[in-house]
Amino acid sequence: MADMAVHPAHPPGFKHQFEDMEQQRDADSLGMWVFLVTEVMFFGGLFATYIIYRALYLPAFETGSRLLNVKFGAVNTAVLIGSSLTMALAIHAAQAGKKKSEQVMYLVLTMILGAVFLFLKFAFEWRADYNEHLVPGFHFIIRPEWGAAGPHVPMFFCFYFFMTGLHALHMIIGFGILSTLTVMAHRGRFNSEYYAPLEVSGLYWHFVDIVWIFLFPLLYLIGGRFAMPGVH
Amino acid sequence: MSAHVVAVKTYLGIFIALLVLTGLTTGAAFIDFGDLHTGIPLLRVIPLNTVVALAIAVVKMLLVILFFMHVKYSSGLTKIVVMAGFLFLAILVSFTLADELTRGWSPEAGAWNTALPTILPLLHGLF
Amino acid sequence: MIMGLMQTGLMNMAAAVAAIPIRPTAASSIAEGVDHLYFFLTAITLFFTALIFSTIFFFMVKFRRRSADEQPADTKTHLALELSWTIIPTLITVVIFVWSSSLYFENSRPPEASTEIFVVGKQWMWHIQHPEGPREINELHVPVNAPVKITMTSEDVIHDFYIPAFRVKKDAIPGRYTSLWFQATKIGTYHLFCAQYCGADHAEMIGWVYVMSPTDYAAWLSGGARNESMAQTGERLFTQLGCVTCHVADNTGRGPSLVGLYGKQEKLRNGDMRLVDEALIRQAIVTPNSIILPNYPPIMPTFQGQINEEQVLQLIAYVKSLGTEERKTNGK
Amino acid sequence: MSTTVIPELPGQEIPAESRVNYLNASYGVKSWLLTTDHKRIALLYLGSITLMFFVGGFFAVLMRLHLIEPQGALVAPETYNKLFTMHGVIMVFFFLVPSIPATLGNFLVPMMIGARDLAFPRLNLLSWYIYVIGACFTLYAVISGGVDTGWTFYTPYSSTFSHTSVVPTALGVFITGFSSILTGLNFVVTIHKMRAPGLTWFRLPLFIWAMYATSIIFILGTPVIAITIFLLGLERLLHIGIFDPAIGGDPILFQHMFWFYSHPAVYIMILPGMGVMSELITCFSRKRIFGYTFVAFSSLAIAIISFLVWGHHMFVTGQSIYAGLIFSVLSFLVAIPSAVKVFNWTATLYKGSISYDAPMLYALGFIGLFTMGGLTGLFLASLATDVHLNGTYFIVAHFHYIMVGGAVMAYLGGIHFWWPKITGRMYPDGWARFAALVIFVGFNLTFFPQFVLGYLGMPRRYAVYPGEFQVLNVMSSAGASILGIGYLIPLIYLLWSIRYGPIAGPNPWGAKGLEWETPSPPPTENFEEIPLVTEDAYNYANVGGSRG
Repeated sequence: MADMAVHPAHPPGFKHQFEDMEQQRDADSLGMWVFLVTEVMFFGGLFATYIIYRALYLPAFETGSRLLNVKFGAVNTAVLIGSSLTMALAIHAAQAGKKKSEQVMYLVLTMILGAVFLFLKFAFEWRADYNEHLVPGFHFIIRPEWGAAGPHVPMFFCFYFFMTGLHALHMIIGFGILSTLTVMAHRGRFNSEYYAPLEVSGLYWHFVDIVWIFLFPLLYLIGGRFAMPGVH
Repeated sequence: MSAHVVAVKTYLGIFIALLVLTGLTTGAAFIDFGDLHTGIPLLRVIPLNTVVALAIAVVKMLLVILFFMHVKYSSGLTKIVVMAGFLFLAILVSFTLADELTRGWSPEAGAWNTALPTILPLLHGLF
Repeated sequence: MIMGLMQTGLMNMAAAVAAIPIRPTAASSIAEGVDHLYFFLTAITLFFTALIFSTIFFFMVKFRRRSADEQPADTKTHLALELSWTIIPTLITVVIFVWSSSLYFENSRPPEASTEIFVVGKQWMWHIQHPEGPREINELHVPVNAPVKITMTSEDVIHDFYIPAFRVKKDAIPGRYTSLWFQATKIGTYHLFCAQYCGADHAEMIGWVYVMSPTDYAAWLSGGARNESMAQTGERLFTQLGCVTCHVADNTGRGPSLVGLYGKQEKLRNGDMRLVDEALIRQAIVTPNSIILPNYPPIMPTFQGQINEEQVLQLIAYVKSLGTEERKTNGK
Repeated sequence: MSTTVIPELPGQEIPAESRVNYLNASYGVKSWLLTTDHKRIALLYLGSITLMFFVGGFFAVLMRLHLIEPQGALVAPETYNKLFTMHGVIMVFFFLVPSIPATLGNFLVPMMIGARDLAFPRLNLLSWYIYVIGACFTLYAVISGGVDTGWTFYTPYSSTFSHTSVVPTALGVFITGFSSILTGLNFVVTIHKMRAPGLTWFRLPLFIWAMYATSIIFILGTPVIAITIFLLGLERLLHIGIFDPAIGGDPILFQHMFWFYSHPAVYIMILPGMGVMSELITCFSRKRIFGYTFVAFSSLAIAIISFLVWGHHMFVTGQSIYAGLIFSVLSFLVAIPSAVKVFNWTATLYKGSISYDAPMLYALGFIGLFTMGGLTGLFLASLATDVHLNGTYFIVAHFHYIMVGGAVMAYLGGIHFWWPKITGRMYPDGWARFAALVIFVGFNLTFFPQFVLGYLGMPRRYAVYPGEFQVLNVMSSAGASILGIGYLIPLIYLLWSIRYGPIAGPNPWGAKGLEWETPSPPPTENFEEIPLVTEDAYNYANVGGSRG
């Protein structure tokens, strides 16, 4: 671009509309935070709906909740927290001026942990739900043992699939971002002066983690699990 | 503004704390804490299991936000932006609930039946 | 000739303009009160609009630019002025709020002795049932000078029951009961509108409200093909649907007896206290298992889809008639 | 390409064609469709929203023609229902919401704060593409038979009962929401991080404060409408029962979620207009704004309080009196900052040097109409009168006074004010003043009778109506035809001026503000050198300014 030529002295990654790297980094970081606020409101709208329907149909939501596999939920929580840690370490590696191989390693680890999460989610949990006829719209079967709560259990599963699905979609978008970052890190683009893309993507990845931190108790835990015969 | 570099030790500490909290919250789900009975309308029965689970989730969130996301070391502006998000979410949820949960309450029957008639005549007295 | 045509045209127009009504008929006990508030608000609107318009106009003329290089003096800040035009409007809105809220509070409390009429909105008509039995469509007959409480719901989408002359309006919402009340003060015929957009023939979902003298109303109620009362229809349904096999009056059935239940506070199995009102009875019929009583097994089947909203109202009328026998004899 | 700017000699006008500016810096379709220049993106938006405005306006004209006769003069009721729905959807989501922010805001925010561009130019371009995709879905819905739910999409009618193209329309609205979010995000970051040296918050033009407040609403409100519309679409496609009472859903919840965004959205439409007002009033009275801090903070107050009042749309839905009281008192509260602004603008005129240029006429029209629109809002915040007026033509009149009398007047005023900056050309001032007058008269004739109609009890969205309402409806329709012509006049002379208008200098109005210190049209980089700001906004008393 012609306008880039005006500031030939600036480091790579610098965009012409800014005065200096610091202003650019500040703007990138603030931009991501503002975006995360919109994400809070986006997921928040869904959470608000969930809260209201849970209050309306408590027995159905508790029944549904107890049908989820808490082991997968807990393991996945740990996996996702682990991926947050590796993400933070990847940024740290760039900040502290470590070798690019270390940055790449942590980024790849982050992606692997994210993949484990999605693998457990899709290949085990969702498939089991499908086999047990718990996916609304796909031969959902209301079981007699749910009794009174039965008719509204599908609504719980609607929320379950929306919320975890939307979360998974965010993770998949995260993969796209992480792969780009890995390539950039491999090319040695990041150093202790310039690591804003890493930092900003890290914020996003941690946010996705936080969403799960709330989804886990809301969906898996607060359904009166203690009252279940034959605990998982 | 040169960004604050958090020590790897801190990251590892937070990670372990988060894992412990995950274990705690999972375990707590299998213990019956019972209900808290309050006399307050709208909040007559508070299931303590829900309170515990959400409280732990909030602590975990704070750890992630403050340390992994560096908000502890960030500018006031970032802190305000983060808080604004949660404040407006709280407005959405609380005002919606304020209507949804009081819908059945008519002026001649309802939990606030005793409180409001004492307030309104006072206001009315202004005229 | 053209001039003549224009003249008649203008005169017609003037006549038409003069014939424009500016105030709807006020035919209920609350209409005057609402109108007074409306006039007050109109006065405030006119006052401030006139104030702003005339001030601007005055400034525009007085301080118009006289030469291209005119240089007015710098603006001075004026804290007292700022505070006064923040505080004075605030006080005015407080006055309006208190006035309108107390009016609303009074208007939303139906008198004890109200006659109840039940309304079901359905694309695109109003089904109206009187407890005494008569049913009508898009017509509502009510006595003058007697409080009437309308309880309504909808069979499909959200409708809105609106009688402009009475200054009352309320949404009819599927799955919920809402209510409004009025006391007509003038014998006459008034518009009944649907004020919430409800589909293709929304604009045709209109009807008439006939306010009649008590004697005419009594004659209307008893006239024509004499129907059974809502409670009687409800009782018939109660037997037809088999409710009677479990809900036995002497409490020996598999379900609770419904005698004397209406208006009582019932404790549910989860400890909640619930008032047995129209909404709760409807809930019990439509989603029975959402309200389980401590001493009864949750075996009642749902009747959702088997009976329509009007029939639900008839069943409710029957249950009410079981519970309020003594009050009814006292009251009427 | 060279970015050298030919130095301007004092007192000598250089023809726009001979100087490199953002319009002639590069040519060809690609140079526009792939541009990241905020000024060009503003023009892309200007073109798209003007198209949408006339599409929406066309539906409005058809509606008013139809209502000349009580039994309906033109179309079947089903078609009428589609007309008002498509008018509402297009005007609200595709014209009013992006109107000032995406055109004037995009053009002016970087220039007013002395920046070369917005913080994220590529996101800015993306936001325009998202808008266009959303608009395409909605226009597809229009062509494929239309949609008849009303712009409010109330459930369960929209989710279960309507047989029209609800999903494409909803998808269009959903997608367009993200363009608003990106615009808001860009503005917030730009205003926070990219102000020129010396340009402190309290030296900012009030237009920037208004844009900032608007962006807050974009960011906090739009995601909620997005998820709501998303759920509506899912409900419609899969019948999962979230909003359908027949399967246990709660139709009222949709209204909560909808108005959580859509009430603040009203302020998305009017706040930018208020910002434009502060610029016009000061310039054409050559005065510093009266009570800068009050006007600035009232924008923020409006943005925040606007999120607390949505329940006043639901007073007659069976809301308890307790919730009603809370929403009512907060609704009154939001009226105060608006009143403060009107008083301050009026006071700014005092002892000024007032000229009657066309933008000023629009501005004065705005103040008058907005005052009426705002005050009639009190009728609807007040519980007892709202019961009678809710759902009638009174509502229609009220929000058109705000959105058309307010937002569109301000938009036109702003377009006329900055037109010479945007194009480098002047339009014929006489025609512009004439158009302002026609619009003012036409507007009042259209919408004033509707206040009366509403009080008389005529419900809105009626394809046919009782005969006694005819005279007022005919008056309103007559006004609408005048209004329609009024909107066509500026379209014609503004387009004419692009080619034939006299060359405008860098600052034809003698206005203050950084945007007037660069040539018209501005160069791609806006400023040859980032300016250093040493004075407050609207320092008209300082003859000549501190910087020549």
